[in-house]
Amino acid sequence: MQKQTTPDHGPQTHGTPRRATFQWIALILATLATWLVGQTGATGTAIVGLLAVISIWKGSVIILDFMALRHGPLLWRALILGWMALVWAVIGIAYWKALA
Amino acid sequence: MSGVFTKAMARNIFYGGSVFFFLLFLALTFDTERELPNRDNRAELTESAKAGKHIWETRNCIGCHTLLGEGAYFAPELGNVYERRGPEFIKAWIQAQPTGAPGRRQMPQFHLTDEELDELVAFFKYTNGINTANWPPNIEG
Amino acid sequence: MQYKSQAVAMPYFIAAIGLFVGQIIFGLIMGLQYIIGDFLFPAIPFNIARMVHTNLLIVWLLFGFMGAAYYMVPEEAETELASPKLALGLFWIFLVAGALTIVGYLLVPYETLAEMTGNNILATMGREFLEQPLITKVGIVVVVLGFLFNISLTVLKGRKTAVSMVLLLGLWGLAIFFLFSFYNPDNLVRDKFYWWWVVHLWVEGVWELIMAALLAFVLIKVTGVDREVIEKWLYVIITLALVTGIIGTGHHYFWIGAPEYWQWWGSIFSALEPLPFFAMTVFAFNMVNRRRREHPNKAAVLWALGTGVMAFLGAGVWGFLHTLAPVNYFTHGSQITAAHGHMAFYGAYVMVVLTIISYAMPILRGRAANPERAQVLEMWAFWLMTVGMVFITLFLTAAGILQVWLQRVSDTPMSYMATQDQLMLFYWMREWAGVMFFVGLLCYLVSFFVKGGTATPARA
Amino acid sequence: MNTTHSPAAPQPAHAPRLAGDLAIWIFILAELLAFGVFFAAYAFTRASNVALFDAEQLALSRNAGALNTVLLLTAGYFVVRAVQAAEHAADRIAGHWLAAAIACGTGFLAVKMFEYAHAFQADISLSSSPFHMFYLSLTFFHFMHVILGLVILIALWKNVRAGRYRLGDMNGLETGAAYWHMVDLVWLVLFPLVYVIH
Repeated sequence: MQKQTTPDHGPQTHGTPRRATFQWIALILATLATWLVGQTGATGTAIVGLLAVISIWKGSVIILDFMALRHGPLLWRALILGWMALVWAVIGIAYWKALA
Repeated sequence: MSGVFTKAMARNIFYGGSVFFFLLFLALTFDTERELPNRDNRAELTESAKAGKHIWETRNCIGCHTLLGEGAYFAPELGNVYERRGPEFIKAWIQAQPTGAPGRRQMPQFHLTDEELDELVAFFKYTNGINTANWPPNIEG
Repeated sequence: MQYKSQAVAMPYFIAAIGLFVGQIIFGLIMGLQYIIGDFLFPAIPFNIARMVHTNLLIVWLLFGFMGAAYYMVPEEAETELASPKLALGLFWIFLVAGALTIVGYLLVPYETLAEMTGNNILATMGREFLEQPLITKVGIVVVVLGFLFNISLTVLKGRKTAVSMVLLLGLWGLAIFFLFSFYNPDNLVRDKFYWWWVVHLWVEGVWELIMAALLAFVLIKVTGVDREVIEKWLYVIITLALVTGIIGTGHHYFWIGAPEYWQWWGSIFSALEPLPFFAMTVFAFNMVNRRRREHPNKAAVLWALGTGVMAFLGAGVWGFLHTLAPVNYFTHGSQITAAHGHMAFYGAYVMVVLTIISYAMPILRGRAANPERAQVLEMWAFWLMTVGMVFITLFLTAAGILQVWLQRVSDTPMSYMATQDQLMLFYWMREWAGVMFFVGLLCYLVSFFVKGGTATPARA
Repeated sequence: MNTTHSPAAPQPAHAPRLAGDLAIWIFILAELLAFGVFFAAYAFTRASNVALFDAEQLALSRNAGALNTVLLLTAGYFVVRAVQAAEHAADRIAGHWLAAAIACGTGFLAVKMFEYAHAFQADISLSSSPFHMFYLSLTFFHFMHVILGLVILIALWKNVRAGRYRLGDMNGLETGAAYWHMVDLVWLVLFPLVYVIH
């Protein structure tokens, strides 16, 4: 087997420390928002929608930047983002069914 | 597509993943063993029922019947036969075999003693009391 | 043949095929007993015929696996087998022990056989597929340990390839999980729980490693695709197999008294069990499409591709059909189970053993491939057996759907026996499909004796 | 299917590149599928037991859940910093980042253990109710993933300190990092779904 090496790539694949730090802070703030919603005990379609959006946004940061799929092949970016969207779509349908 | 795919990594993932899921399986098994006393009707697992299980095994009953749905599919389910037929019918039925009706499925004659018949019935009484999550869907098995 | 000691595989393959024929004959007998209930009664009651049918299957597949290992390992390790004599000795022990056991089933009442063979010391008999007398079980352990010793030593002294490591792991797993056949608690729930550690962890666990290794070996040989590529996909596929298959054991724990969370765990993971089989099919076709040589043994290539497709259909699709707990609640222990069992065993394990036999037998007989006419006949055998099995499966599935409908779903359920009377048409059709399968098997046997002028000379 | 590159044919600078071994991505996809089906099963079971699920969910500690989210996200961030440092050949610093990530992951396990201890005292088990079945199954399945992730991070930490990874030869590090981020990603669905949404 020939030695397999990653093709040369610029450091942009994993972004800059500065960008990562801002994203991390934003993620923590988003988590606090979810926690606050939980503390107030608020519920309803709008609240669940908000929580879903927060979760999807956080997930997309992980997927695109932490997992570096922003610079990855379209197939894999679509698969993982698609998973996130599908999971929340199904959860949404089930929640709507529970309300009915 | 751009990326790396190495045999060494595929191998590591195989070993890691297999060990991981086997450990998870063991953890669930551990919990199952903890939970079984609430479900497996061990109160009715008497000496007589144990002897009945031995008779069940040494006559290879599983070669035709199912027991809790497992076995051969040639003859009726017996996990709930105690409830379906009752003890006296079961004993009389076993003693009357084979029916000899032409063209019909035949069950061998096992020459069981009265005591052995009682033990077999005790075994069926025990299996009938196992909590099978409401299976079978109806009494016909 | 690159190594002299590979020749010990030959008797194993011959024995495997011989026992396979026996298995099918008993299958046909049972198929007829389903319709004409008293056929051959009391000489061969159904339970005895079934025991012979299933035990022969297990034993001939073991012969096939062992033969495959004896053939593959020297070539993979690039060294002679540690001890060809041991391999040959174990062959005769296993064959005689297996034959005696079958003769015992047929001639001695089962309870007498149990008494004669020490079942009162350690009761292990009378459980589905594990009906073997205690001494036979011990014999299997001894033979398999001797075999593993031989094979492992060979691998250790030679080149260690992914194919041989995976094969070895699968075979060791086979031996280790078989030990649970000696554990037979009085408590029926625990009995069944650990019984599946043999049965499920064999066929949906470690046997898949063996199967994948055999397939990978043949694909490397017949396609000429870089070993590196095939081996890394081999790892990916068996990872998927174990990731889904181990927890997938839970699909057997729905209705036997185990806690009810198994309905979730079992359903979820076994719903993913088709993945490895799908990957295997894609993999096999992909490798053949990317082949770098035209191997003269067309029949072996056909078997290899067929294994992928039929394993996916039988184990993957037919397994998925009834694996979800809400469905299984109605189909558990019906003819649908039988349908799945038949196609899965044929597609995954029968076919992979026939693949390696198809590839290796000509070489063991001193040629790279059989003459054209023999191959054509073998391909006829492939299609007759495979199509026959597809029909067996379809008719059993139809019988199963009707059975479930009449006996389980209906508001006024029919009794088991009354339901059976309604299924006779399907049982007849199944029997005829079985005859078709048997004709295919006969073609297969004949194909070994067809001579022709154009045999391809062996390369090595 | 083969993705081997000939070194003689360099990629253009911005060609898409999958960070981590293809084998781990296939594994990640399989894991995500399993979790995804599990989430769906939870959501639909809840739909037919709403009152029970809502009542028993209320007994969970959202504080512990949120704290664990913060710990996992922070660990994920540290892993990113470690990869970035390794890209610049700053092995010692990369090692520190990884050590910090391991500490956060361990913190997650500790918080979870407190939660479990509390649950077991309240006689909560896999068989005590459908909600508890899902709560324990999902979190325990994830818990084991965190443990595996930590084992991987520890292996990476040792390799980083040994100077194993360089720009252009980052496969091992990126592969392990991708797995850790998957564990993180799953929790981002699990936390709102099981602890908050009612």
